[in-house]
Amino acid sequence: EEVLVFAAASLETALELAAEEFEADTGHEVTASYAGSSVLARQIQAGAPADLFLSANQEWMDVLEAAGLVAAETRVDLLGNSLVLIGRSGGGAPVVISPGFDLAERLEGGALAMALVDAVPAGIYGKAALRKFGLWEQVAGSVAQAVNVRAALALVSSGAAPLGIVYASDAMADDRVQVIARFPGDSHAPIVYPAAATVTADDAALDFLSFLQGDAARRIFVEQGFTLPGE
Amino acid sequence: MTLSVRVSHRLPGMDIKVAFDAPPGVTVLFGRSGSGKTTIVNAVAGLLKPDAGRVAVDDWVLFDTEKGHWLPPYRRRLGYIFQEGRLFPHLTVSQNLSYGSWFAPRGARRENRGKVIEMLGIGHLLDRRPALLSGGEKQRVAIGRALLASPRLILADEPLAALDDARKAEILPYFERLRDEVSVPILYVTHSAAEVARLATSVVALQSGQVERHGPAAEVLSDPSVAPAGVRAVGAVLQARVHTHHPDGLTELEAGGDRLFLPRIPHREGESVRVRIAAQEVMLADREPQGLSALNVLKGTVLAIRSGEGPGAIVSVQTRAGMVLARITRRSAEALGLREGMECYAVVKTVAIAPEDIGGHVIEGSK
Amino acid sequence: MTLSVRVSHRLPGMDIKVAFDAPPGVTVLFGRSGSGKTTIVNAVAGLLKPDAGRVAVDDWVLFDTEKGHWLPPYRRRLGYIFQEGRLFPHLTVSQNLSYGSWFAPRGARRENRGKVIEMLGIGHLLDRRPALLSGGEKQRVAIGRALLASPRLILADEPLAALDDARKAEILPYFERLRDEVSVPILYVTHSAAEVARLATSVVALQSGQVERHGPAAEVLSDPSVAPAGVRAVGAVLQARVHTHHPDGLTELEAGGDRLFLPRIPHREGESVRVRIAAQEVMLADREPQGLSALNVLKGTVLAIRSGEGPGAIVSVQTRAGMVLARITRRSAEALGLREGMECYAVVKTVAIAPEDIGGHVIEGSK
Amino acid sequence: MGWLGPEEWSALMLSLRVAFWATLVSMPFAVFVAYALARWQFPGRSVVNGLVHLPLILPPVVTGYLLLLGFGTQGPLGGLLAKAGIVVAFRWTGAALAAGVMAFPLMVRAIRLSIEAVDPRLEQAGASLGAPRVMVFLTVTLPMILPGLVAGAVLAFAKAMGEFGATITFVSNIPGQTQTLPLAVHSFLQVPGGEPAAMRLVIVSIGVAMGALLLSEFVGRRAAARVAGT
Amino acid sequence: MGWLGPEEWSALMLSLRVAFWATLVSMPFAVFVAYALARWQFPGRSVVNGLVHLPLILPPVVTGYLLLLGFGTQGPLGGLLAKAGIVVAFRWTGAALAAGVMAFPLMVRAIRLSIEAVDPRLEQAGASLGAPRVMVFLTVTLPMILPGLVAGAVLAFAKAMGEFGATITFVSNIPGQTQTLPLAVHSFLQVPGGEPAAMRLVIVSIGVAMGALLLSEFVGRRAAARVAGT
Ligand SMILES: Nc1ncnc2c1ncn2[C@@H]1O[C@H](COP(=O)(O)OP(=O)(O)OP(=O)(O)O)[C@@H](O)[C@H]1O
Ligand SMILES: Nc1ncnc2c1ncn2[C@@H]1O[C@H](COP(=O)(O)OP(=O)(O)OP(=O)(O)O)[C@@H](O)[C@H]1O
Ligand SMILES: [Mg+2]
Ligand SMILES: [Mg+2]
Repeated sequence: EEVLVFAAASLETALELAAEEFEADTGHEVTASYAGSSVLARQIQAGAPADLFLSANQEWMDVLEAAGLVAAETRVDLLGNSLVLIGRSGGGAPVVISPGFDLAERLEGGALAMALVDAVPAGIYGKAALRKFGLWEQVAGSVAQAVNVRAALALVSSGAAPLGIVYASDAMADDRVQVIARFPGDSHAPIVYPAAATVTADDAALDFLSFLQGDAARRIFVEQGFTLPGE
Repeated sequence: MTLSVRVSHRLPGMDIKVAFDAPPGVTVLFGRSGSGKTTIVNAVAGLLKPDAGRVAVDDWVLFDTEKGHWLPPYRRRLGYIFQEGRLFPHLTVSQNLSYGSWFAPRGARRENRGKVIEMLGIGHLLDRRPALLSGGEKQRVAIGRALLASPRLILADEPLAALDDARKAEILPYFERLRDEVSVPILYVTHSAAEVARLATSVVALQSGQVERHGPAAEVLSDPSVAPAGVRAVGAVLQARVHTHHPDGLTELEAGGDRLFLPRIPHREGESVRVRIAAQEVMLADREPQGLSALNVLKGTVLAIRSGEGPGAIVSVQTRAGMVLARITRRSAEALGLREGMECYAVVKTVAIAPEDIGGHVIEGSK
Repeated sequence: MTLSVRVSHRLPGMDIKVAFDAPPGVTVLFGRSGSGKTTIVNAVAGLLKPDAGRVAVDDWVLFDTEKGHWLPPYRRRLGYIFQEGRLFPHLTVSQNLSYGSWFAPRGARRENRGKVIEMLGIGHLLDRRPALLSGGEKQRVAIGRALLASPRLILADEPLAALDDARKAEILPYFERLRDEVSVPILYVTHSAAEVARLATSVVALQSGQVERHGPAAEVLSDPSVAPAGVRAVGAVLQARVHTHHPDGLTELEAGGDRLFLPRIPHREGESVRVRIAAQEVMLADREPQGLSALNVLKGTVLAIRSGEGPGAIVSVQTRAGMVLARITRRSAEALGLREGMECYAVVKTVAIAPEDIGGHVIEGSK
Repeated sequence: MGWLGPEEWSALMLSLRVAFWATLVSMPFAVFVAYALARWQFPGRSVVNGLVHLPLILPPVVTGYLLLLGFGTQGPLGGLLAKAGIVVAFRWTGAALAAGVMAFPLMVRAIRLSIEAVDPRLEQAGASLGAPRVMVFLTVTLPMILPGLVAGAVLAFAKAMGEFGATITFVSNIPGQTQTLPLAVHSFLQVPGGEPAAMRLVIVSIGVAMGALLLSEFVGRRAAARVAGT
Repeated sequence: MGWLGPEEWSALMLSLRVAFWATLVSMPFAVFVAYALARWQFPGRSVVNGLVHLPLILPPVVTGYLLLLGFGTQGPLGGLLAKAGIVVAFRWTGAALAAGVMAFPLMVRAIRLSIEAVDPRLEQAGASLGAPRVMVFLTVTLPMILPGLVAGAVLAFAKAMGEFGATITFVSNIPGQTQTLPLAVHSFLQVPGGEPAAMRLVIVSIGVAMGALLLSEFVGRRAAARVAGT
């Protein structure tokens, strides 16, 4: 049977690996459509034939749940992530972020790459974290907001921006960048990827959802730099 | 088939207001550049919607603004030869020629395509596109396109302007045939005196958008005060019969018992022909001329002497062959003491009668 | 200024290969539709790069394929009157007229704009765009545009084809003036016998891309075997002086002691004029004619009798006024017993000399 | 095909199908609209003109979103089409619809420019020879605007091959169903180390589009040469 | 302006500025390229033609990425421009560059179609009257292609007003600097409940673009009417 998953774009690598294993185990076929959470959520609202929805933030899942489009009882917080400050590889020593940290100086007039700070989860978290340390006002004018976190990563890895704030999972995937600092988990709202089956999902989809919560899948997610909720 | 035209139209800089009824045959629109000829033709074709007017061929009304009647151009069954060619650039000559026949009703009379192509001398151009044609070739194709559209009304706007005399002489008989045999009404614009003289059944002389003079060709053409094609167009038409083709290249005609010699014409012996004798080619003498190179001397009596403002006078002479017009100076008229009823001789040079002045058929009002 | 043209060019369907040297003045290209006239003019203008050839005005070489020399069109200082107008549709008439002067060198001779506009009768059209002009109006503007470009070489491709006779008669003198006073070389394409006769210094008769006959106008025009403009163009030119303007509308000329009467011409008394007498308008008599309406009778002796293939013959008669040509039938020539050296009378109708056959000035080879 | 993986291959085929149908189906509408805008005066002309240009002005995401609202399974137009047996939501047909809508203004503009360049006097000549309006259009106008039609088609095809924003918003990014080349490229770019694969697809799209372009140049030139007579 | 917040207002002004300059600056290049493609035969013609169309074919993100590589602070062309005092990375100038590049093929196509429709015999007439090639272009060709130029400009302007993918990839979304209307719209659409705000901006862009369109229609019609003579 076929399972159609609507998943946030940043989950693609990990989800593909997990899906492969699930397909090998069960013989079901998993097809995934990756796009921004907002796009996917709207499509589900418009009647998309998705079985599972993996969102990069809680809000869109809330919207769908409120609309009765996903089965509330299937909703789980599947994954977590952490935020890191990155620079080009070989670019200087790691630091610890603290309220006194001179981020602006570190930018040397360049841009700080982030995902859209008012729209995309990674950007929203990043902005909150910078606020927490009192750094936001320092750099607000030099933040280059990319369309999503991958694009922010690309800005750094291509050298267009000296520094960027991305998920740890993204930083791990690109060896042209290195982690300069980690933002403590309490500097922003918890980063959670909720998952749920839609009301039209069949058993195979539910199987896949449980598979994603199983050990095999968890191993893959951790390898890809995600954290597990509650950890 | 009477063509009745009534058009008034306001153009920036000029008002067109004409009304005329033309008898069957060729109606020549005549007038100086910018006098409104093309505008009137366009109104008849339906390419221009005049402010007011009515155009009809007998009781087939093309439009009548008063009654709100307007036949779209494609239903007027036209053969419009445009002043500027307007060939379809993306079609070959052959396709251009066929274009009208694609839309002609099944039963429509069709011209013989081969003959038209031969007459126009465009057989070797059939596969070319118009962009590769010379100016005159384009014009000939445009003529062919209109003739082959099975038209019920032919509009020809200076169709022969870009052609050499020889070519004109080949094409003119075709228009004559359409006029005489097929009786398609033809509205014809030209500046050429020879064409007017040869083709026109009636002439409409325009001036600044108004009809200046209108009437049967013979009448308008013999009126020196109008002389729309210039005084050179004044002339009379004789009805004659081919008598003998002489071995020295002359053709002898017989007209009312008189003999006329012409450079050889293509008509068969016994066939009847129209001969136009331009008034300015005719001399008058008060006695029979002796030792003169002119072979055609017609005896007659002076019918009328009309003089305009210039130094010339038109003398009509009744001969056995028919009425002949002579344009001479008033001074000569006085010197010869010409007066009505006087006997005189009309002298016409043989070679002064050009081949394009010979038509093959009778037209109304031509005698 | 001698215009020397050598062009060979291969067109699909036809090879053009011409070579001629034309003396100063107007060189008329003559030939049937499709004979290659426009192609040659385009090569001279530089709009067509011929396969091989050389064109020069005296030692100013426009192009020479052998030497690899090619002057781009814009440096040829042309006044090209195109067969199809080619007015700039986005410019007003006035701007069209000025166009050439924007690029003319500072020191260039300029035509008087006002005069040209007046001659062409386009003063009331200056603010219009070409799309709103009639066919003849367009052509007149095109003429004006070329004349006002301060050209060193005028190319005119049937410039008067769409115009009425009256308008033609107004424009022709302008070309004459350019030829005689300003001595701009003019390459002129026309089908009109009258224009050839009036303007041509030399004539190049083309047939299927080849030069059929080439020489001084008087010579080519009096050769019945070529008669490029049709035999009607054959004629002789007399040099005369205006003697008296008579109150009855006639003008009396004096030529070598003989008198000629013409319908009034605009020239002043005492001024010298050229009069072309078409051969076909001339009759011959073996004795002095009596009681004939013709006012012009010139006594002379037969110089030569040439006959072509047709029924006609051209007789040259030496009179006191100059040589006169007469086209009569061979039959008449025999009837009159004409032979070289014989005394005879040339009879010319007064009204047969048309105003457009009178030019104001002397040209070389015209006598 | 060795160089392209099966998914990439299917994305390519899908893109070709989408672009082809998007171009083909929108062409007659584009011709009609272009003709109307070029030659007719009617009330609401400006509105039509504006509507046609809308997909160009709007961010593609918005266009996609509007399409989703209108043509989704819940959308009013989607319902209509579904009744006619055409389901566009989350199907390749929807991708074609999105691509067609996005390419429409380009096509209309090109065709309209060409129509405006046709000398109405030639159309008059056609009418004078007995051709009714439709036939004049088919025998005179249409052949003469062929270069513009080809230009419009190739613009549309290229645009359809490259369309991303409206497509992903409207029909999502479902491999084998709606994942066209640009969407696949996008997906690869989301994956760390996906750049080489993305580049491969980019090269493929460039290749296809260049092929279409060359072909269109050829056809367009021939058509133009026919009219120019050379 | 009460209806729009200060940020939205600044996004609007920025968009106008970006679209205006993108159109204005790319116009001469577009005219040149269009003329070359329409009238000259030269080796590499197809390559140039292909390059021009590239932004249409490539997913905008890819175009943006290529711009980033070429014109970024580290990019070779970016370095060159920087020496000339023009910094495009993360500046509104970069947004204009992206919009200009994306709109370029549309402009070139429109202009090229118009140039191809100009009768070369009129250009010949100009040359015969003594106008050198450049002057023939300026006095004959250019005035005659005015409708096409206007059409191209309005297409480009509309495209520039709507450009999103390449812009955000190249210059990111910096409020007041590079946050054009479409980027703002996009941001609003990302968050639940952002639709009304997004819709407000969409309406503003439509309004602006329609204004430009109407103006261009007017100018284009006048230009065409001049040539048609009515
Ligand atoms: N570009 C071309 N390609 C092929 N044939 C051509 C081309 N241009 C002209 N021709 C042919 O060459 C011949 C000469 O053309 P040209 O225009 O010089 O004739 P023309 O003497 O000016 O005739 P007209 O008096 O009809 O204008 C014609 O038969 C024409 O069909
Ligand atoms: N659309 C128009 N708007 C304004 N004036 C026009 C328009 N069309 C023609 N005219 C003018 O009306 C007059 C008559 O034009 P028309 O074309 O009927 O002349 P014509 O008699 O055919 O002249 P020609 O012998 O030169 O072709 C001209 O002065 C012309 O300038
Ligand atoms: Mg006219
Ligand atoms: Mg010619």
